Amino acid sequence: MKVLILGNGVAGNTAASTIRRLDSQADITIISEETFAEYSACALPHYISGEYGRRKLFLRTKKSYAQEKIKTILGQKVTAIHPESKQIFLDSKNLSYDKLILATGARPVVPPIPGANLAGVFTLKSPGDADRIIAGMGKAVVLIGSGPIGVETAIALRKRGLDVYLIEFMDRIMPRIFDAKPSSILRSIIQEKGIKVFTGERVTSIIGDTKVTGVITDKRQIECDQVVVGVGMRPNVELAKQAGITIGSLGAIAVDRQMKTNLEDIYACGDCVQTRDMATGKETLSPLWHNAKRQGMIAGYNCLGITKIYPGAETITSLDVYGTHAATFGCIELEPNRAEPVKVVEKHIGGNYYRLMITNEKIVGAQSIGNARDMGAMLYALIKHEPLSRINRIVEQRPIPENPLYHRAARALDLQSIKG
Amino acid sequence: MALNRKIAYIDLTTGTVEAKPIPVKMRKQFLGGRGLDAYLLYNHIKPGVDALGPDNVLLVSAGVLVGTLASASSRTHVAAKSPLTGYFGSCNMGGFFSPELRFAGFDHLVIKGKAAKPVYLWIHNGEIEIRDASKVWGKGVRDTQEAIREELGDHEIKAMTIGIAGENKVRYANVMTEIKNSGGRTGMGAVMGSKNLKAIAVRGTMDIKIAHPAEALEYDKKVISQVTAAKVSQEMGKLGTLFIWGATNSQGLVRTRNFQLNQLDESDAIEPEEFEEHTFGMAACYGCQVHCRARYVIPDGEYKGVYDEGPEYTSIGAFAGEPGCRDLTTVLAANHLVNDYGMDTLEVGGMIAWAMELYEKGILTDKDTGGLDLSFGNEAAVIEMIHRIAKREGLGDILAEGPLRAAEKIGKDSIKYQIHVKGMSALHSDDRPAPALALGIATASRGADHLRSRPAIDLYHLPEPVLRQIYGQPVPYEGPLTSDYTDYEGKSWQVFWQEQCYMAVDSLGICKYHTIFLGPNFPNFEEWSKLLYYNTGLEMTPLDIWNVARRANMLERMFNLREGLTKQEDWLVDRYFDEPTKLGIPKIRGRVIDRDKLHKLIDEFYGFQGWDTKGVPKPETLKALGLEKEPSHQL
Amino acid sequence: MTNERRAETTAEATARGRTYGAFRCLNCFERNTAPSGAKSFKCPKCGFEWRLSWPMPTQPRIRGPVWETNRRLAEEATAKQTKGEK
Amino acid sequence: MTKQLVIDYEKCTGCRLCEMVCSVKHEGVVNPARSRINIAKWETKGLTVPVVCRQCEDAPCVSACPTNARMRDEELGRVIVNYDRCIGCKTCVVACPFGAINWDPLARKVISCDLCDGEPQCARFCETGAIRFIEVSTANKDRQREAAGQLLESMQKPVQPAAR
Repeated sequence: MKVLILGNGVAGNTAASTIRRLDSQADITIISEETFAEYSACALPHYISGEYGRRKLFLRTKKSYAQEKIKTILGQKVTAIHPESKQIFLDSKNLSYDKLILATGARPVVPPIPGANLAGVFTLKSPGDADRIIAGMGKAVVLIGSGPIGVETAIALRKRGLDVYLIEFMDRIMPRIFDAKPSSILRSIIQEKGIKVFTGERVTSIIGDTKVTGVITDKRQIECDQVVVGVGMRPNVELAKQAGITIGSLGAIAVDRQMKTNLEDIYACGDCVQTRDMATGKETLSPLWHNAKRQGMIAGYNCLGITKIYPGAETITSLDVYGTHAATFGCIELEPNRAEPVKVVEKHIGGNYYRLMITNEKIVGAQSIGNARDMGAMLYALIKHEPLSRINRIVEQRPIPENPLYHRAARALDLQSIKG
Repeated sequence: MALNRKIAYIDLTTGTVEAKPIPVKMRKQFLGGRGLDAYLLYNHIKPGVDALGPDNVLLVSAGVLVGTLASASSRTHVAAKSPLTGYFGSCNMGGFFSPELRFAGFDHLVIKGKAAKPVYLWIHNGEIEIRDASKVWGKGVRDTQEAIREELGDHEIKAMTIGIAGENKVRYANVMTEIKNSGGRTGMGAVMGSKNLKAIAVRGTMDIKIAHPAEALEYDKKVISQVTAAKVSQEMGKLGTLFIWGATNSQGLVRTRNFQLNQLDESDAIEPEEFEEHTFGMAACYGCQVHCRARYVIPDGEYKGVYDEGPEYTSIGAFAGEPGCRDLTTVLAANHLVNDYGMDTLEVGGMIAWAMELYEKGILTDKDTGGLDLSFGNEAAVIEMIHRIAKREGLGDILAEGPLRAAEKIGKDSIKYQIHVKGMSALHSDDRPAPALALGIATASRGADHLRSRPAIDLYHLPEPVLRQIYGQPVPYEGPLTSDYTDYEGKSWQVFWQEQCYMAVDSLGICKYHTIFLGPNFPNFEEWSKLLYYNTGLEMTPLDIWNVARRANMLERMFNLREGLTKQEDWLVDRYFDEPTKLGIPKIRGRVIDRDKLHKLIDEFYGFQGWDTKGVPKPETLKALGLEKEPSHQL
Repeated sequence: MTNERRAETTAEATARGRTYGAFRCLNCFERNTAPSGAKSFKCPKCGFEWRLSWPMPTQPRIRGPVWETNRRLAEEATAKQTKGEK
Repeated sequence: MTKQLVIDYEKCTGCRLCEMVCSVKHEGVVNPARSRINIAKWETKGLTVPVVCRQCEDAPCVSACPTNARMRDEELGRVIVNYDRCIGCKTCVVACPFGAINWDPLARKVISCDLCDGEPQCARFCETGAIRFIEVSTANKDRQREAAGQLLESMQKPVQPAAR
């Protein structure tokens, strides 16, 4: 069997490895426009800060592809897919396939601000981006957007000794994953380390002749040598669209629960697809590593005719803010257009902070600062739609169940005092 | 290393805290726990201070092996001048408090002065904070701990606390941690209460570095196996210490009806096996594989459904044997109540049984008891008296003062029926048939005390060669030793040897049930020497450890003498000599202690101690132990 | 290490005398064994009777006396003794 | 056949010796905060529950790891961490439903049970039988399968509303 995988990210590679594990004979080829071997985007901030060497970014080497008998075609662009003839077209040649997996990923969005095309304006996605950011380091840097990538990059550059400005259009940092309280805890940590944070500010233009010299917001002007934009990702779907693959409501490839597209023998996984959120059941774009990895695996299985169902995306974010562990999953309280009311329970345990969001006596989201060890159980309570009263019953049960899933969390979070 | 824990001086009057390292030199002389506490108490308390006044000093400490891999190294020691006896006050408890104290960076706390209003201490990773305790004042032991955990937001906090009894300065109030770990005897809870100190909360995540980790793992495993291989450990791991009650009552070695009889017959309903029916599994102290306390829920009565742990054999003696009761629920409920009020189970039982005999003899009347029928065997009265003592209501207020003060208040002949030594009630065991046990309680530093020097294995009828092996090291002993527990021969040495043995383990922080208390093949000075080396890196021979024990015991004696102790108080009450035992197996019937022979034993005992005929340490003894310059104020 | 003095400590040496499965009569200290699971036991040496329990399947323990028998035997013994003394 | 840690929760006496030996074995110190096994304890109820990595076959921590540092070691049937790759993001800590992955605050790294490379000290020291390291017998396998099945099933339970 001949499998072509477009995309050398985590989804594509996981799909490749999964297929190889199940079928030693399959002919697997990964094709990517990028020339890099598989790398971890999550490690990029550590590379920028200088804590990790460049080699540590890469999860595979040429040798390890060869060991797994996975062929690669790197640095070549796929120009078209012909589903009828089961062929793809590269710059110089065309290849046929039995199964095609689209793992084309996503690319950072650059908002249409005046000056966004100046030299010194970067996004951060690949090791190449990181190299350019490091090479372009001067004295000061402005980060536009305070998502986890923005915050982690800010910390990395601050560790390099730069003046770092973090600008967020919303009223708090990481506004999509943290509510006001935890967000402000994290904000004070990074401010203490000298990162200047401006929230509720809109960048109106980036200035400079050929190279960036500053940023103008609706409230101030900041001089800087470099701007890193981290305001979101856009799925790479052009190729798929061209080939007649259905694009979903959110602008990403639509797939079923086996990661199949609407076309026979074409699968898609990773940041380029839209799936359903396990917590809400709604369609979502969830460009997160663990989701891509699982999707890749599911796609791999189904390619080989082994039915495996994707349960849905989990929105877990976990980041290290100067040694403080911040983690969040599920809904937040301040989510726009919330349909149902949520009850918030806050717990201060030692130096740690927990926040649980509860709707109809069920956990729908959680945030923690500090120790996150008991978050996992809450995550599964969310996935299982387990009412708190049932969790308490399980915990109280004697004999203790074979699988004491909630015990630890119940102990720490004192669930009995939390009622829906 | 494991020795880098500090000593903290806390003055509650001024609110100041000072922390200091403990020099290795002091470690080698006193190790830690009770040993170093003996030194600290002798150095920090001025003679004649009011035990319930601000000048008394409360010491809280961990043994030097606490928190290491050494088996059952969980013991917390608390010392102060005793409000019960006026002499050396001390208690020792298991549980999880002192390991946590060490994880928080401290080994010894020296607490002075008196807080203006109720406070508690919060000790966390090297920091000590004095906090307002008004929210927890008035709460029972377990509610206090839960409230503190809630307030500080950490479930892992271990707190040593006093209950209502400590607040009311019942002179035998306990310090408690968790559900049932009780620092009983001599009223350390009352001292805490007198200082307006409700609790000491600790939590830590600091490393205790093990000197030789790989070897420690191997050796400690070996010692653990040595302990758990013993039959007696296995029995205890199933039935708890209650089996001791079962075994001694079977022979007639217990005091019942306040020492009028020596066996509770037809008591099948309160045999350990009956308790076992109501327990669900055992619980253990920190790092202990013997797990000797039962987890139970009270099956019936007013406290039905309440969870508690234990009871110990002392509670069954106190709430069944001594007051002549045979009810399981009563013992379980009483055990729960004394745990939550924070009182010494043994003293409470002793005082109630005494009051019952006075009631029987007509010395106490219905008028005195407020209409309560204090007849022997009245279970409801036992429970009611526990409440009254803790709350100091009516007769309870008098009994809360402890044996001597209560007898003085009641007057008449009441003192004649008190079973005490130095003002502390005796354990429920009947020591008339066993001179070694009688000598132990007569001479123990904190009063009628079965945990200071009791050669309990004397009751095992061990062959003489085995006794020689045990009692012939680490210092040679060539004198007589006999297997017969009714004999007087050689018992003074056994008591002397055991006194050093228990001081050693109390200083190391190991549980006595992991020593020769329970059986001949339990760890000994030799094992402790190795445990010390592997875990802490301290190189001390068995003889060195013996000398630490000698030194510390000597200081306890010196403390007592300084407080006015005389030879006359190393003695038993008349009933031991004048009223023969009536029940039990033939060997035990008709026994009394012979006054002359006990005198002789005491003289021998003084001789081994290096004391003169008045019980005062000789100058050369002090010199040999390096104590001639005490108090030396090095810590 | 320096304080490794000899191969066997006292406790280890005395442990060699352990007798699993056996128990001593609480009256005469005779070492006895009982059939597995037996509820009671009469000491062949002194005639005292004990009720047994089995904390471990192989290790019995004296749960308590058979009250009447032991009381009678003890009273007889005491009477004999007092007579002898007179 | 691989061996695994089998925990009988009812037998645990809460002595925490397992925590001690674990931290001594791995770090040379006693510090429950740095142990790979932990006891969750309810004092007022007499309930103690040992929590340790279950070495899941399809482990959430492995799929959550963004640098592929967490992986299965099939030889010993365990999940291990490649510290050369680990970036300390602690996503695995959040992902573990059992709360069995710890963060070592001093060494600043994630820690979880590595079965002591084949001789788990916790099981060796636990004489109560609460923690045993035994061959995956048929009976155990069944129990495990059941537990894993429940977990998997609940994860795959269709989310409401069935949108597609």
